[in-house]
Formats: sequence, C-alpha cells, structure tokens
Amino acid sequence: MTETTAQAPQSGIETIRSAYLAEMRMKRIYGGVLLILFVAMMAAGFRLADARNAGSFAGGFTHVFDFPAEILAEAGEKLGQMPGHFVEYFPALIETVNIAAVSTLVGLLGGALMSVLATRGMALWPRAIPVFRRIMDFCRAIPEIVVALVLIYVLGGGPVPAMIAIALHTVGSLGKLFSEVNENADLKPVEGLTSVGANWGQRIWLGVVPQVAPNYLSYALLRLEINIRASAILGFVGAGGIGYELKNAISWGQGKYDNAAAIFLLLFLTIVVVDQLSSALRHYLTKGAGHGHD
Amino acid sequence: MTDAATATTATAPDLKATADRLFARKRWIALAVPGLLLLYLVYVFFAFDIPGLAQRARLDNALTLMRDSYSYKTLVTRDNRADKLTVAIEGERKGTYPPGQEPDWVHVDGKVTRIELPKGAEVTYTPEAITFLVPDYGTVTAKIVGRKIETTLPPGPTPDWISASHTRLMVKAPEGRLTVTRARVEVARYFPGWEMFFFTLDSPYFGHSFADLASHVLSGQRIDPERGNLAGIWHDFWRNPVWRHAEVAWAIFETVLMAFLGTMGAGIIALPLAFLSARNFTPTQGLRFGMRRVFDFLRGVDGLIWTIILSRAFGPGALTGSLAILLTDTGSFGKIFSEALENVEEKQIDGIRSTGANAVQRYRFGVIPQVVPVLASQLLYFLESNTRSATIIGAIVGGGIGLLLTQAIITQKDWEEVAYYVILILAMVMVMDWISGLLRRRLIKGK
Amino acid sequence: EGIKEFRIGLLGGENAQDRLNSNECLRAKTEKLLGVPTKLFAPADYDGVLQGLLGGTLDMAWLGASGYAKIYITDPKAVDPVLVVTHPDGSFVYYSVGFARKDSGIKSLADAKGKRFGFGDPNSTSGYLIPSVEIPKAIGMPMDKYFGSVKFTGGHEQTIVAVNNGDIDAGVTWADGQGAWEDGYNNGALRKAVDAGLIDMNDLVQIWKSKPIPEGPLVLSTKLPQDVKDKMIKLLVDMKDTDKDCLYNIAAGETAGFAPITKDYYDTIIELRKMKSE
Amino acid sequence: MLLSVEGVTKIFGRNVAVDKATFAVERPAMIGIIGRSGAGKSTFLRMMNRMTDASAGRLVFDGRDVLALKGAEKRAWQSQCAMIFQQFNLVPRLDVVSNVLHGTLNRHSTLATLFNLFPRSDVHRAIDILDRLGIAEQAPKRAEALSGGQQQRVAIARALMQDPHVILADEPIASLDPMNAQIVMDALRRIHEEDGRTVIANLHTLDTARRYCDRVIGMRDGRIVFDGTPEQLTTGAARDIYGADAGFSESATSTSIEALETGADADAAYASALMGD
Amino acid sequence: MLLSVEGVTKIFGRNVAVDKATFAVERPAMIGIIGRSGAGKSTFLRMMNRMTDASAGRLVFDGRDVLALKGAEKRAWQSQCAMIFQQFNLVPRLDVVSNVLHGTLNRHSTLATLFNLFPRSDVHRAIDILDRLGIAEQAPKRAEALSGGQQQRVAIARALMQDPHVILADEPIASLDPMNAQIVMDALRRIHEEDGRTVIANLHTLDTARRYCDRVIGMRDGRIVFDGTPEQLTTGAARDIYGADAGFSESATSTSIEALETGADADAAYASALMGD
Ligand SMILES: Nc1ncnc2c1ncn2[C@@H]1O[C@H](COP(=O)(O)OP(=O)(O)OP(=O)(O)O)[C@@H](O)[C@H]1O
Ligand SMILES: Nc1ncnc2c1ncn2[C@@H]1O[C@H](COP(=O)(O)OP(=O)(O)OP(=O)(O)O)[C@@H](O)[C@H]1O
Ligand SMILES: [Mg+2]
Ligand SMILES: [Mg+2]
Repeated sequence: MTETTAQAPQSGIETIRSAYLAEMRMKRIYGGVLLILFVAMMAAGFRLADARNAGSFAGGFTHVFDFPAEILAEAGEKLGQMPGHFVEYFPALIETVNIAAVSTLVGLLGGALMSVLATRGMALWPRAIPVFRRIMDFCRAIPEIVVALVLIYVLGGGPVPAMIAIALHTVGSLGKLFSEVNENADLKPVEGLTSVGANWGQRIWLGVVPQVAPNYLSYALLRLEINIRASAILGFVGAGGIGYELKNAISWGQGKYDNAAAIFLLLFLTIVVVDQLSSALRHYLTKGAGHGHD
Repeated sequence: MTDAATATTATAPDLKATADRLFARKRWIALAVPGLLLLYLVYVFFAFDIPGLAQRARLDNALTLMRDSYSYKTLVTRDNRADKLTVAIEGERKGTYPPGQEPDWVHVDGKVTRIELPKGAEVTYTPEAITFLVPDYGTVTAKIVGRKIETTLPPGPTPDWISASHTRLMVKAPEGRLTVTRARVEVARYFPGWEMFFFTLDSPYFGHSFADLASHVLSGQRIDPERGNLAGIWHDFWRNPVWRHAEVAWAIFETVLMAFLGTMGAGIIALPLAFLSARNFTPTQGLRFGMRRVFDFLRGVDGLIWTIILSRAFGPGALTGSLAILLTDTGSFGKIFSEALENVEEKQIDGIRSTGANAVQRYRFGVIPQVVPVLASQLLYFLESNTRSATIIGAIVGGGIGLLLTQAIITQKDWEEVAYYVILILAMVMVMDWISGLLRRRLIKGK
Repeated sequence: EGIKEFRIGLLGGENAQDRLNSNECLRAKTEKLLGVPTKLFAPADYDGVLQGLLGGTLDMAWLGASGYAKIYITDPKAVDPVLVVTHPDGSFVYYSVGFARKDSGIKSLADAKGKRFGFGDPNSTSGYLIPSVEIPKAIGMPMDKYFGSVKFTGGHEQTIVAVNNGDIDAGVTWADGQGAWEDGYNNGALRKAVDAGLIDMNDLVQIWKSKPIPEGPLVLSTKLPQDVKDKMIKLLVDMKDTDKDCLYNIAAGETAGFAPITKDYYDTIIELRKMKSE
Repeated sequence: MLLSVEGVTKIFGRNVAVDKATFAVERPAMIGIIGRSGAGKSTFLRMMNRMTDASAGRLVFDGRDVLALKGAEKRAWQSQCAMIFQQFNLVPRLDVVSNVLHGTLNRHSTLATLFNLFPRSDVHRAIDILDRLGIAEQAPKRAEALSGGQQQRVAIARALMQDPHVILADEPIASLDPMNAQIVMDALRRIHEEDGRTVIANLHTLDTARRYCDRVIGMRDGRIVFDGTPEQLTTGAARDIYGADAGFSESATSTSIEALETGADADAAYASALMGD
Repeated sequence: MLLSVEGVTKIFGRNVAVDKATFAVERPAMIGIIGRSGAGKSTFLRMMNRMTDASAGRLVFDGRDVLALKGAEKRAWQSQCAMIFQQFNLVPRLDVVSNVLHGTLNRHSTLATLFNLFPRSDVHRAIDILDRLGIAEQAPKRAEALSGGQQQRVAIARALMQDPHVILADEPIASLDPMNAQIVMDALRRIHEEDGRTVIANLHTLDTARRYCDRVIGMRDGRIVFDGTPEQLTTGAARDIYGADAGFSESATSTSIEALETGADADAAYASALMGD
C-alpha cells in the first residue's frame, strides 16, 4: 500500500462521508421528484386525454373487440371470396411495397451521401458540414404526411407523392444514423488512400464504404420495415396503395368487411414477413460481418 | 526476410489465376448489384407512371401554393342582386371592413367603386360596366346585359390568363384577380404577409404597431377602455377567431400528449413482458415463444389498423390515438427490450449473486442498471418519432395538429394556414428531437 | 338515469376548425339546456362520425342519408333519425351532379366513356351511393367496365380539385340544384370551391344530374334518455325562431329550419345501400 | 477444523472439471490455488460460493455442509463467503459506494434495498472500508470511471462489506498491470493478517503464490496434485502442476514487478524463439 | 539535385510544428528522420506527401515545387510519393490485392475504379510485388486477417504499386514486434538498394536509423538539429536531439531484437519508475 491516501486524516474521511451522503440525498430527492413528476404527468395526461376523447377508456375497454368481431363475422361468412380478394388487392400491396422500397433505396443513397458530407474527415467540403447536418435535421423533422399531401396537390394522386415524402424523411433519418456509423469508422484507410493520390470519390468508396456498408444496410432494412407502414398509412390519408383500398373498404363497412379483412391480412403478413426477414438479415450483417460498431 | 526468400515463384502463376478469378467475381458483383437496382428503378419508373406524371404535374398549383402561403388577399365584392359592396380580408366575416371605412385603395363614390391595384392597375365598378385597366395590356370591359356577360378585350389574341364566356369572366392578372358573374363582381388584391395574425379587424388592437402596443402597456393608457391592455391584447391574440391560436396550441399539445402517453405507456407495459420473452430470464420456451408472437402481432397489426379498430371502442379523440401508439409500440419495445435483456452481461449479475442477493435484488442491481440506458434511449427515440406518427394518427382519429393540417390541405382554402401548421409541426418535432437528444445524453452519459 | 356529458359529431366538408366554430353556438346552447358538459368532435372523414355513433361514443350528429343507412344496416338500434334540415323553399332534397373540365371535350356521360371517373367518400350519398346506382342505369353497364378507371378521391373537395387539375376526367359532387351553374349553384361543394377561389366555373361543365336525394337526418343515439331527446329536438326545431344566426351556421347556409323525419323516409336509401353491399 | 473439503466433484457433461478435491484448513490462512487454464480452479471456487452446484462431495465449514444449503440459507452462506472476480464484476454504472453496499444485500429486506434505502451506518462503514483500501476519494464516482486496480479494490471493499468468514478470489490480479497487481495482493494479504479472515485465491503466477500465500494448492485436470507450503513448491513441483516440459521457464508466467527485473533473459529467449519460427 | 527542402514550415495555431526545415538530397538515398515525440517528423512527411498543407517554404522535387500543386496535379504528385504509415492504414475489410491495387488509383478513371475494373496486368503486377515481399499467399485474404508485419508489407506493396519516386515511411515499425520490424526494415532497405528509390523514414529508435540509413536527420521542436551520416550520430548527438539528460539510455528507445537482449536493465528501470509513482 504505497498510496499516500491510505493515511488520509480522519477529517478527510468525514468530508467524504458527508459529501457522499449529501449527494445521495440530492440524488434521492432528484429521483423522487422526477418519478413523482413522471407519474403525475402520465396520470394527468391520461385523464386529460380520457376527458377530451369522445368515449372514455373505462367505457370503451370492454368493446375493443366489437369491431374486429364484426369484421371477422362477415369475413367468416364470405370465406370463399377471400382468395379472390387477395388477388384483387395484390397489385395495391405491390404498389405500397414499391413505394417503401424505392423510398428506402433513395433514402439509403441520399442518406449515405449526406452523412459522408456531414462527417468530419470524410466531407468533401468541410466547411459545409453544418449545412448538411441542418439539411438532415430538417428532412428528419418533416412528417411524411405534410409533404405527401402538399405534393398530391401539385402532382396529383398516385404513388409518387408518397414516395417522395417517405424518401425525404428517410434521407434525414438514415443520414443521422449513418453519421453515427461514420463517426465510429476508422479514418486511417482514408488517409492511406489520400496518400496514394485517390480523389474524394475513390477515398469514400474504397476507404469508407467497405467499413460501413454492413451497418448501413442493416439500418436501411430496419427503415424498409418502417417505410412499409408509413406507405400504408399514407395511402389511408390520400396517397395510393393498399392503404387507399383499406380506407374504402373500412369506410363502406358492412358488406365490404370481407375485403377489409383480406387487406388487413395482406398488410399484416407483409409487415410480419418483412420484419422477420429484415431482422434475420440484419442479424447476419452485424454479427456475420464481424466487428461492426455497436 | 527468411519467409520472403523461401516463397517460391512457382506458386505465383496459381496465385495470379486465383486473383484473376477473385477480380472477375468482384467485377461481376460490382456491376450486377447496381445493374439490378437500376433495373428495379426502371420498372418502378414505369409502374409509377413517372412520364405521365411529368405531364400531370401542375406547376401553377405549386406557384399558387407558394404565393398563398406567404401572402393574403383582400376581396372587394359587389353583390349585383342586392347591390351591396363588401371589402373583406380573405372574405372572412371577421375581416370585413365596416362600410365607409374601406382601406385607402378602395374608393367608393356612390354607385361607382374604384379599386387601385399595384403598378397602376385599376378596376372600376359602375352600375353599367366593370373595367379592368391592366398595364402593358389594355382595358378589359365587362357589361352585364340581360342574362349575359359581354366582354370587350383589347385587340389581339386572348391571353391565357383571361377566361371569358357569356356567363363568366375571369382575369388573373399578376396585379389582382377579377371575377364577374351575373350574381357578383369580385376583385382580389394580394398583399404579402399573414393577415390578421395577431388581431382581427374587429379588435381594437388591430393596426397598432408593436412599439405602439408596448408603449400603451407601459403607460397603462387603455386602448380598449373596457379592458386592461395586457389582458385585452392577450385575449384578442389568443382567441383570434381567424388563426385560433388557442386551439392550435391545444392541438399541438394534444399531438405531443398522444405521443407521450402512447410511448411511455408502451414502455411501462413492455418492460415486465420483455422479461417473459428473454431467454436468460424465462427458461420456459413455450411462454417465451408465446410472448414473442404477441409482440410480433402487436407490431404487425400496425398503428394504422389499431387506430381503426380502436375508433369504434373509444370514439374520436386523442385517447384513441394514444392507445393505438401504445399497442404498436408495446410490440416494438417488447422486442427491443427483450433483446437488450438477452444481451446483459452475466458478470455483473454474478457479482451481485456472489454476495448472497436474492433474485429480485439481482434484477434490481445486476440487470436494471445495465438495461436502463438502452431502454431510456429507445423510449426517447420513439417519443420523438411518435410525435411525427401522432400527427398522422391524429388526422385519422380526429385530434391534434394532424387533423387541422390535413383538413386545411384538403379544403385548400388557406395555404397560409397550411404553412403555419407546417411550421408549427416542424418546430414541434425539432423541439421534441432536441429534448429527447438532451435527455438521452444526460441519462446515458450520466452528466 | 341522467347523462354525464353530451357529445356531438360533425361531418367533414369544411376545415375542422371551421366546423367546430360554426357549431360552437349549438354546443353552448346544448350545454345550457342539458346542464352537462357538451363537446364537439370533428373527425377527419364520414366514417369517424359513424364509428362514434355505432360505438356509442357520440350522442348526436347530422349525417348524410347513406351514412345513416350504413349505421342502420350495421346496428338498427344505434341511432334514431329525428330531424331534417329544410331548404328555404321548404324542400329537403339536393342533387348529385357529374362534371368535367370543359377543355377535356366531355359534355355528357357518353363522352366520358373510357375516361377516368372519381367518386368522393364511400359513405357519401351524392358522392358515391346515388351516382353508383343511377349512372350504371343511365349508361347501361357497370361503371368499372364503362370508364377507364373509377376511384375514390376521399371527399367532395378532393373530387373538385382532382377534376380541375385533370387527375381525373369526371367526378360527382353535391349541389342544391338552385341558382346558376356558372356560380356553382346557390349551395354545394362547387359553390364553396368557387367562393374560395379554387376553381373557375368557366372551366367546368355539368355532364349529369341525379334525381332528387333526400337530405340526411340529424340523428340521436337511442341510448339517450327520452327527455334529453325531446329537449334537443325542441331546441333545434325552435332555432329558426330563437337564433337564426346559429341556425345558419349549423346548416352552413340559408334554411327554413329543422323538420321532423322518421326512418321510413330513408328506406329507399337503405335498400340501395344494402343492394350495393351484396 | 475450520474448513474441510471432502471429495468435492463437478462434472460438466462428460468433462470432470473438479475431481474429488479433498483438503482441510485448520485455522484462518491465506491459500493460493494454482494450475493451468482449465484445471478447475474457478469451478472449485464457484462451487464453494455456491454459484455453481457441486456434483458430489461435502464442504464443511464451521461444522456445516455448505454444499447442501438451499434458498435463503444458501444465500446467507454466500454472504459469509465473499467472492472477488478476475473481471471485478462490479455494476459499472453505479457509484463506488453503491457497489460496496451491495455487499450488505443479504442482510437487508428486499423492499428497502429495491429503493436503495441502505442505513447511514452502512454508508459510513463502506466509506471506511474504501479508505482502508486507499480509494475513499473515488467514493462518489461511477465504478466504470475507475482504473482496473481501483475497481478491483472496490470489489475487495464489497467483499469486506459482507464481513465474510472466507474471501474467495478468482485470479484477482490477472487483468491488472504489475503495479496494481501488487497493490491488490497487498490488500488481500493485509485483510488476512489484520482481520484474520481466510482468503483463498486462484492465482495464475507462481511467484505471486509463493510471495503472498501461507499454503499453496496445485490443481491439474481437476485433481489436487500439490498441497504444501510455498517453500515446498520447487520448480520441479511446478512442472508437475503445469504439466510443462523441461523448457518451462517460470518467469514466462510472471507478472510481478520484481520478477520482471530478472525476467529479461526469458524475454530474450521468447524473442529468439519467435525468430526461429 | 533530386530534392531540395527550403524553409518548409508548418504552424498549427500558435504551435510551430515544423520550423524552416531545410536540407537537400542529391541522389536517391535512404534517409532516417529521428526526434522525440512531437518533434515534427510526421508533420514534415505529411507536408511532403501533401496530406497537410505547408504554412511556408518550398519543396522542390525534380525541379518542381510540389508544395504549390493543386487538385489533380497534387494527387498526381501524391501518387509519385508513396506513404507508409505506422498503423498501415489499409482498408481492413478489403482483400490484400485490392489494397495493393489502390496504389494505382490515381492512374485510372474514377468510374472504372468504383466498379473494380482494374486491368488484369495490374492485378498480376500486384501479385508479383506481394511475392517479392514474401506474402503472395495472403493475396486473397482480407487485410484485417493479417498480422501487423504482414499488413505493413501490404502497405509497402501498395507503395511500390504506385511506382513512386520517393517512399515516405512514418514510423513504419512502431506498431510491430521486433521480428516483424526487422522484416519490414529489410524490405524498405532492399527497395532502396534494388530499385534505387529514395526512402525517407521517420524512426523512433536510434539503432534502426543507424543500421538501415545512409543519412540521418534529427529534429527537435520542429527544427532540424542534426544532419549527417549514421557514424556521426554519437550518443552525445542523440542526447541533443532527444533533449535527454545524462540518465538517457539508448536502449530505452530500442525495439530491435539485438538491443532487447541488453535492454532488460532499462525495462527494470521503467518498472521501478512506475512503482515510485
Ligand atoms: N459452465 C460450464 N459448462 C461446461 N464446462 C465448463 C463450464 N465451466 C467450466 N467448464 C469446464 O470445466 C473445466 C474447468 O474450468 P475452470 O474454469 O474451472 O478452469 P480454471 O482452472 O479456472 O481455468 P482458467 O485459468 O482458464 O480460468 C474446463 O475444462 C472448462 O471447460
Ligand atoms: N492536426 C494538428 N493540429 C494541431 N497540432 C498538430 C497537428 N498535428 C500535429 N500537431 C502538433 O505538431 C507538433 C508536431 O507533431 P508531429 O506529429 O509531427 O510530431 P512527431 O515528431 O511525428 O511525433 P510522434 O513521434 O509522436 O509521432 C506536435 O506539437 C503536435 O501536437
Ligand atoms: Mg478460471
Ligand atoms: Mg509522428
């Protein structure tokens, strides 16, 4: 025990003790206040939402299954028409998936470019890094619905407004995730390539992309899953695809509940399949490709 | 260089062949992957009818939208049947100038009304005819003769911004828009800015500058003798009947509330369930499998469908939206949390176990401190992204800023209102993003 | 057994805020009359209100005929139709009109063959139910065979904008059928679009007009106590004498006031809708 | 008889990790267990602390077979038999004092500990123990912010907080640099000497065992193949324990600072071995 | 005159990293630059390769001031002036041949390289170079799968692939063990001797500089304080360069295998220094 602190005078210990106890008390009070605040916020928020809602939580709770029951009852009656409905709505489903796929692809490319331009050590114009960061923040902040509805006004209905809206948002959110990946990437290969006289494109493509590609792809797959949901929901509020069909079937109600059930099922299966595929692939990418970040 | 020396050159040709094969494969991949993607994009290009889109795209709509989002129009309308003149901002009742107090660019002289437009353009209503003097073009005259409208244009081809028929005349000059039908005549003059954003015309505070208002507040000299200045100003601004700041604020709050309740509720429900589906905490495979499928189901059904299903039970409103977010996110959190739990380090738990701690204490000190950062950061991440989702879900369940936005876009009346909502939504999301980032850094880094 | 609150659902067709605003006077009067908190709900589409009535989370709403029929078919015991709004001339009908852009060269249904056609909301009477029954009769074949494509735009406003923009070639919307086409009639979705400066009626032509359609009923939830129902009916019927301004706001135009009505009046519509559901 | 180990055995599948280990300890001592990787050292300690159940045998401490204890009694035994790990096994995100206080978990009600309600006297004692180990100033820091040697001393503090009869240490200095290793071993030795507690430490270097222990037990393939004083642990005995051939050089396994000074030859040998490769 | 360095200076904020470095090289040589950490060695090499812009001065190579080059010309110069790094700076996930082929990037169109369209002849040349460095069998492996010494040889192969006039090496053996260090230095020397290329290497050990270089330049605080043959580099001169006091022991900086055998005392000194801390 060569350390001098072992012989710390008794008064030193006293200050450490009281300091620690004081800190612990502060932490406890702080934690307690935060907890109470959180519980109060949850309770007050719930009561407020409950009061401002048409139906109350207590009143509606027992009726959650009324609507699904209605739909399933009719779907059960017309079970024979189900395969026909699947065929009928398959093109709409494809459109929804296409919207998601294209926007994810565009988002992947755009996000990758943006994130590289916004990372120190990789940026083509280091002074413009904050500009690209802000652009990404901005893209990320725009809810898809805003862009989609405005573009529907300009471009007319169809898949393109939804695609642009989702792509724009995807560029922002993937860009941010990619930036984090980039920050963890090793810049030594880039230096190595600089030293051989490689230009910016070569430096990034050969020095950065091989390092980050598995993580990029993994995030993009996660995004694809999210984008399928987004594309369905945008269909519901005005863009095309399966969401549009679902809205019409659901709105009509009795008589088309079998259609609604078929669409539900298609959408559900698609989401589950993509979800499982993407998690399997992501697992492979991050684990199989060795030491990715994370 | 012992090994270098012993490496025989005899192996070099083999190695070269191997390398050639390697590069042939690499090249193939390097070309095939982009090629496939390109093919897919070409397919989508036609599947989405992008060529047709180029024709259908209405850039003039975009221009209208742009212009409307930062400017407003004042309408000078003459009802031909009742022979009544009204001057109203955006045609709103709350923006109607009292008769005799028209703005200075509208000159009423008995039955003759002269309306000054920018750049020397001018419209005159007389009982007999309506004339529109368009600079660099000439004068357009319209007469209502019996059931018909007779229009006289300057010589030459009719420009595309004039649309005339015997029932209707419309002139869309850059200086203003004139519409003539048998029933009424209307001129719209555009001004930059958001009209009546602070006060409507009927408020006594309308037309006062900021400095002016501030000086009144400071001096205590009442603008409206009925009320104190500050209270009055606040009331008239907050209760502004055109922009409805109070209700918009509530809508924003409601959106955030939906996201907050949904996300946090889901987190609270998902945490215990996640233990049930984590391999290292629930050895019963059947239970684990069951829990996982429940999570998959909740997630797979998706917020959209939950929204629809819950609308019946709970009716329109924010609670329905929160519950929809809650159900979907319970699925997502269940999955994420259980993965986090499966990744906990055994070392720390071992350390606690070795002191003789019981199971609950092991979880409390060995597990919770490890997973809290993951949980907290995921919760905050979802909170931020759910603020965006809540905007859309609100549009479906009828609550929050999403409803206001979609309705304003669909009815296409006031693009400045749309612009206002969009700005508010962006600000809301960015603030949530900022708060969530701040809290994340605090919770994870500890300082 | 009394009620704790009273919830009024408002159909779309206007800005959510505008809807809430125009009905504020009704809310205040109801609150005073019934002595319970009264709330207004403006869901995004027809279905939001219908679901609310079906689920019992809304107590009163003014519906379209087809929307009422949907509720009746799903659950006959959910709501009672009690009142209908009458026009100044005492009638309570309106029309579905088909229209197209003048420069598209379409002047009648015959010209529209093979073109893109748009409905409004599936639950709209004039925007879907009536035209979807009458137009096939007029053209003598199913619409999806006759037209190049048929789609729902989501609502009257969207139909008008879509036709005006050329996204679709023809569409249907509602009008009171009074006044002149070039003004967009006296009342209706076209008129509102004209007033908002969205469209120029010179650009549009009417290509079809339906038979008269009954105005939709004002319905009350059957679960309400009888005295509440009576009070509400009296409040609304009397409104033409007590508060004309409020009446104008609720009805979104000039009206002669509310008149009593029963379910029988909508039997045809219910039958039509049942037929469409087959 | 303080501790008597009688035929303690652990079988993992077909692999006999500890094979009828038998020895007895009369009075408090500092005991080192050496043996090469896989010899069963860790498994033995884990059985003793009851983190792993034994397959057979008895381990009698103060007249009680601790291998037969269950539930609360088992946990009570664990609290009397503190364990120190190679990787410290602290909760990195919690502060140092909280980590030390974990040593008292078995004594307090679950509910109180759930809410972090440790008595003030315990907090004081924790700080005193930290002070004794020379790291009192680190008290409010997070464990993860400490160096390896400091973290191991926190782990020892946690062990002391348990006020245990026995302290088990599983390669306590394997993750530490020579200087920290010395500090930690000194601390363990002092605890043994001043408090009279029994310390059983798995060690992976002979010289550490020789220098700090009263008694050394050598394991090989699960069996105890050596049991004696440090003096009896000749190079020949070590070769038996490690199953090494004649080329075995002791200093190759050494991490202690003194050994380094004479270990240079070995390093040179290592380097030339590399070159010859 | 092959290379003439005239008052090359680099200022980082207030810190003068390289201060008017001036020297000339008449004909291809192997030059070692020594100096303690922060002396400006790396900065000088990076300026020469144009990875860092100089603050002032001229660096004339074959009659051209390379410090004034811009854009494509700058990159062309970089391709003629290969750089080898302490940490190898390879692309770890790519295979060895691809890494070597990166030496030709400046010669091919960007598009072609993006699609991996390197000419077959280049691939063969890469293999030949790898063979010359004794690591041809590693060609298809990922760079990250190689040992440090092998990776450094890949880096040298990449440099040779550039067919450069000058090879700059920034502490090429600092991350290597003695055996690999020797292999790498031998390779550099051989390249200088057989191909007649100029090699400038930053070295952190005196003995390496003495053993491999024709000429040694010593830097201290950014200034060149020594420029001479290895023979002129006496212990006194070294003390000046390193700014060391009388306690300076050469072997403390040594990594070479021969030195190690006598370097044990230094290690001991280091260890006891630690203990005194
Ligand atoms: N949980 C387990 N499951 C299966 N086999 C195990 C387990 N733990 C240890 N073993 C095996 O038991 C034998 C003894 O391992 P133990 O960890 O006790 O050795 P050790 O002497 O501590 O070695 P080291 O010095 O590497 O820590 C080894 O063969 C090991 O593979
Ligand atoms: N990018 C930079 N920004 C600021 N200062 C720098 C930068 N690079 C180097 N320096 C400073 O310039 C001086 C010289 O550094 P340089 O890396 O050239 O030294 P060196 O001789 O290579 O040392 P070492 O042996 O540690 O590599 C040092 O004081 C260093 O801190
Ligand atoms: Mg072990
Ligand atoms: Mg350096």
